[in-house]
Amino acid sequence: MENLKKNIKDMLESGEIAGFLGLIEEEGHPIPFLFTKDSLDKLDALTVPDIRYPMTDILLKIVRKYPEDTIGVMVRGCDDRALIELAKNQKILSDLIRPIGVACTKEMAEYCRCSQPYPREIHYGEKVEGVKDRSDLEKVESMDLSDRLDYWMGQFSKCIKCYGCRNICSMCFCDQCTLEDDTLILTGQAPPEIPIFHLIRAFHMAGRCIDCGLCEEACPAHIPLRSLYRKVREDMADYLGYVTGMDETERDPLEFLGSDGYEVPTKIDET
Amino acid sequence: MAGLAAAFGSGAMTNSVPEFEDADCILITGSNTTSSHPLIASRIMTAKAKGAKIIVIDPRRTHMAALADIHVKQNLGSDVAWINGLMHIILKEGWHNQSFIDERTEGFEELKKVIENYTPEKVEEITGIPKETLREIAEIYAKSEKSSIVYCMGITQHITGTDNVKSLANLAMLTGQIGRPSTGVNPLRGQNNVQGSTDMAAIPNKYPGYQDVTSDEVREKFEKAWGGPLSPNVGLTVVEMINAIEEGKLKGLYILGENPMISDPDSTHVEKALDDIEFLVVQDIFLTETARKADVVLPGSSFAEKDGTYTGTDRRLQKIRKAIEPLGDAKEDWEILCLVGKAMGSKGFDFASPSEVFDELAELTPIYHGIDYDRIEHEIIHWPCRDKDDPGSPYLHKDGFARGKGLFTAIEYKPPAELPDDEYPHQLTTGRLPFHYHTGTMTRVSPSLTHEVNEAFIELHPEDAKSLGVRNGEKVRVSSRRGSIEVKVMLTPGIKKGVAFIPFHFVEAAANRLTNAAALDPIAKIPEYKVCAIKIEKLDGREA
Amino acid sequence: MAETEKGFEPKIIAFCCNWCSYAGADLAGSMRLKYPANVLPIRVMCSGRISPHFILKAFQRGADGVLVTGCHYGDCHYIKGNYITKRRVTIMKDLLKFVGIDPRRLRADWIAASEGDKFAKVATEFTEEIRALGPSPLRG
Amino acid sequence: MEYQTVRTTCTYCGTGCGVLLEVLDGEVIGTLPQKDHPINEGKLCIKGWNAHEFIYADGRLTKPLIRKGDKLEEASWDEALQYVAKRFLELKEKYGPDSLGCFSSAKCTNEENYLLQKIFRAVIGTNNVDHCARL
Repeated sequence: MENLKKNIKDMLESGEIAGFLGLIEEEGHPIPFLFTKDSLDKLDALTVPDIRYPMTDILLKIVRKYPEDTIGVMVRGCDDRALIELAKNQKILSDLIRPIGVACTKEMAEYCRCSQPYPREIHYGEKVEGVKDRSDLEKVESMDLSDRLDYWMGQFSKCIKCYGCRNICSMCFCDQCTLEDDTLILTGQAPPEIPIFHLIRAFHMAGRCIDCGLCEEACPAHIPLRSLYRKVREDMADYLGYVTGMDETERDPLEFLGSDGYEVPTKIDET
Repeated sequence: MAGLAAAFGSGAMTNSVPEFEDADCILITGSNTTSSHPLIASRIMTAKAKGAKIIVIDPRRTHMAALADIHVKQNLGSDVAWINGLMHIILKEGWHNQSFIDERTEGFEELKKVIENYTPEKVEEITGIPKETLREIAEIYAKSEKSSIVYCMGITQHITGTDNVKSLANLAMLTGQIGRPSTGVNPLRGQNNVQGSTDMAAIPNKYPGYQDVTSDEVREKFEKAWGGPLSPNVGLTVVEMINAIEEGKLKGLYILGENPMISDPDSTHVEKALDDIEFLVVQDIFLTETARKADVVLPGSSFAEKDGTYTGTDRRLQKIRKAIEPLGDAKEDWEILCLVGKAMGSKGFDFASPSEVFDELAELTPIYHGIDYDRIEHEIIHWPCRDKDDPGSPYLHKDGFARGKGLFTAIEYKPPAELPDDEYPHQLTTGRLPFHYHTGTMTRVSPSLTHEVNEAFIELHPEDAKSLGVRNGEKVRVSSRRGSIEVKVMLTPGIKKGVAFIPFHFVEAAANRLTNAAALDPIAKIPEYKVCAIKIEKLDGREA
Repeated sequence: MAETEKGFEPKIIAFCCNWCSYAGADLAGSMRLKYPANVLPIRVMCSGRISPHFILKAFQRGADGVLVTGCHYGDCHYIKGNYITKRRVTIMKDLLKFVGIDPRRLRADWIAASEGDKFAKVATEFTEEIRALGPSPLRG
Repeated sequence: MEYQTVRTTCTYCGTGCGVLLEVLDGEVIGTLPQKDHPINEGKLCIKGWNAHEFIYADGRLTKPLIRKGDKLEEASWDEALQYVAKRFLELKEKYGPDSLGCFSSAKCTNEENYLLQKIFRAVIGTNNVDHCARL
C-alpha cells in the first residue's frame, strides 16, 4: 500500500498525471475521490476496498471535461476490460490514461464469479485464477421454453424502472439511450414494457458487456440481469469468436464487418 | 400517528427497514410501495424470494399488488370492517395469541364484543372482499411466525384514519405480531423527514420528543431551557390555521419548504386564505405557487447545500452533508432561521453550526438524548436512544409497550364522509407515481423524471370508460363539489370499478381541487384525501 | 410443439430491403404468386437497417413471427449490410431462446429482386411454421 | 481539476437511502448509490439516481424577495430579515401570539424544524406549529 501511495504521489508531483481517480476511506466508508497535486494529503486515506464503484464511468465524466489531460485510475480486472472497450469506442485515448492495476482477492473473485479478476498490469495485490462458473446460465438452460419465459417474465415484472443497470454500467456511454426512446418503449410505466425493455438492453450488451456484474448489484428488484448479458457475451464468443475487453484493436463484429472477414457464421442453432 | 400512539404509546414505525427481509408474512395496505418507497419494496421482494407471503389490500392493482401472493380490492374507506373481519375469524379459529393478550395488553374484552358482529358475510358486504379470501389472509397473517404490517397514506388519509390505524394495532396485538424482529405495525413516511419533523415538534401539541405542551412539568423544563414563558395551550393544525385565516384570527404565517397550495386538500380554499392573510413569509428553494403569494420570500438551500440530519421512516438518524455552497445569495436554511430568531431580538439562536443545534435539541429530547453528530458518523442509530451507551432501538415494544400495556380499542366501521350519489357517481382516490415527488416542485424540473411522465391523468376502469363513452388518451372533465379539472384518461383494468385515481403531483390539474378538505379525521386532523365523490364528463372527444 | 390452434391466423412482420427482397415481394405480386396475407412487408433501405429494436418491438406488439430479408451475400447494395444482419439475427435468436421465445419465430432469408417465387415460397413456409407454433406467448 | 463524492442522504422519501453526490469542480454532476449503506446497499430508485437534477433547475431562488404592491422585488438579506421580524412582532403586539403560526417542513432537517418551532414557541409564544406531513 505504501508503494502504491508513493507511486501515485510521484506521478502527481512529476506532472505525469493531472489527477488520480481512486477511493478514499471516510469514516469507515470507501468513496471515489480524485487525487491531484493539491490534495496529496488525502493519499493517507487511500483504500482498496472490497466494494466496487463504477470507476471508468466516473473517469469518463472527468475525461469529458478534461480531454487533454493525462489521468491515472485505479482499475481491477473488470475496470481494465472497460478501459479497453472505452478506447475501442473512442471514448478515451489510452495514451492519456495511466491505469494502476489491482488484483482481486480470491474471495472477491468468487463473489463476483469473475473469469479474469486481474488487470493487464498488476500494481497491487496477488493475481488469483479466474472463476469458471456458468451455473446461472445452466439453471435457465435446464428449463424448457415455456418455463424460461415464465421465469424471465416473473423477473422482469419486478422491475421498477430505476435505470440503475444502465446508470452504473461502464459500457453505457451513449449520449442518447434507446431505453428512453418513446417510439420503442412506452414512458411512465413501472414495470416498463416487458420483455422489450430488458431485451433491448441485453442485445446492446452483446459486444459491449465486460461482465463486471455491477448491474446486478445495483438492481433493487434483484433481477438476474447479468445472466442475460453473460449469455450474449458467450454467444459472441461462440459464434463470432469475439470477446470484449481483450484487445483494443479488435472491433465489435455486430457493428463492423472487418477487413478480411465476410464470413457467415456457420454455427447457427435453429431450434 | 395518533392511532399508533394511543395503542402503543409511540406513533412511529415499530421495526426497521432491513427487518422486512426476514418476515414470513407482510400485509401491505394503503401503500403503493414500489412507487413511494421503492427501496423498501426491494426488501419486500427479497422477503418474497425467501418464501414470505405478501398480501396486498388496495383498491388499485399497484405494482406491489401484482407481485403479491394475494391481492384484494376493498371498497374505499372500508378498512375498519375488513380488519375487524380478520380479527373475527382469527378469534373464532383460535389463532390469536392469548398469552400475549393476557400479559401485554388491556381492553381486550371490549374489542371482543365489537368484532363479534363482524362476520365474514357482513364484512364481505361492506368491503367487497370475498369471505374465503378474508379467511385465507387471516390464517396466513395469524399463523406465520413473523408477520409485519406495512401501511401508508391509503390508511391514514380518511376520516377514519385514526380508527384504521388503531384497528391495525389491534390486529397485531391480537396475534402477538409485535415487539419482535420482522413483525410490528409500520407506517411508511412519505417525505424524507416526516419522522424527524414530527420528532422535532412540528406539531401543535408537543415539544420535541413528544412531550406535551399542556404538561406543567414539561413546560417548565422548556421555559428554563429557552429562557422565557411558553404557551400552555395546544396550537392549531395546518388545516385549522387555514380556517383561522378565513375567520380573521390568524394574521401572520411562516411557511418553510412546503407548498400547501398544491398539497393541501381543497386548494381553492387555501388559495383564498393565502390571498387574505395579512403577512406571509415563505422560505423555499423555488418560487412555488405558495411562495408567489408571500410578502417576503427567503431563498433557502437544497439538501446538497447544507449540513443537518434527517430521521428516516424507521427512526434512523442520518446526516446530510454539504456538497456545494448555496446558489447565489441563498443561505442554508438553519442559518436563515437563526438570523430570523436573532432579528426578533432573541438570544437563543446563537449557533455556529447544525451540530450545535443538534446538541441543544438532543439535550431537551429524551429519545434523542444519547445521539450526537459524532456517533451517527459511525453508527446506525434508531431512536429511542437515551444516553451515550444506548445503542438505540431498531424495533420497539420488545418487553413492554411505550405506554405500558398495549391498548385495544373497540372500533365500529363508519362509511367515508362523501359517498357517490346520482350527481357524483364515481369515487376518486389519489396518490403518487414512481417518477415524481409530492407537489412536483423538485421532480418536475428534473429531465430524467419528466421524460417519463409530465402530465396528470385519471385512471379509469375500461368498463367505466365504456359507459362514459370515453377512450384512452381522451381529455375529460372531472368535477367534485369543490372544483373541477381537465385530465386525460388512462384505461387501467387493475383499478376497482367505479373508482378513479389521479396522481397529485401536477399543479395544472391538481387532484386536490377535487378532494374533500372539510372531512377531517377527528383526532389526527388528516383530511380524507383518499375518498371523495366525483363526476366524469366527456369533452369534445379530443385526444389530450 | 403445440397443435395448430383452430382459427389462429399468425401475424407476421416481414422486413424487406429496398433493393432486393422488397423488389422480390413486388415481383411476387405482379407475377400473381400467392403468398399468405398474414405477412405484412415493411420496406427498409437495407437489411442492415433492420435494427434489433425493430424485431423486438414487433414481438412486443404481438407479432407471432418476424421475417428478416435482404440481398444475397455479395449482392448487398451497401456491400455488407446483410452480413451484419445475419450476425445480429443469429445472436438475437439465441437471446430469444434463452428467455423462452421460440427462435423459429425469427427467420432471416436472402431474396433477390428477380426471385418473386422465392419470396412467395419463404412467406408461405414461414407462415405455416408459425401457424404450427401457435400464437406468440407475448401476445397480450 | 477537482472531483469528490459527498456521502449524504437522498431527499426524496422517508426510506433514507445513502447516496454519493458527485462534485466536479464545485458542481454537482451526478448521484451514485452508496454501496455500503445499510438501507439501500448500492441500489436506488429513479428519483434517487436523479436526485441531483433539480439542484440547478431554472427558477431556483437566489435572492430574498419583498412584495412591493403586486410584485415581488429583490431585496437585501438585512432588509428582508428586519422586515420579517418587525411585521411578526407588530402582529403579535396587536393581535396576540396566537394570531401567528408556522408550517414547518417534512422536507427540511431536524435542526431546521427545531429552530422554526423554537422561534414560534419561545419568541412568538404560540403553539401554532404544524407541518404538511399528514397531507
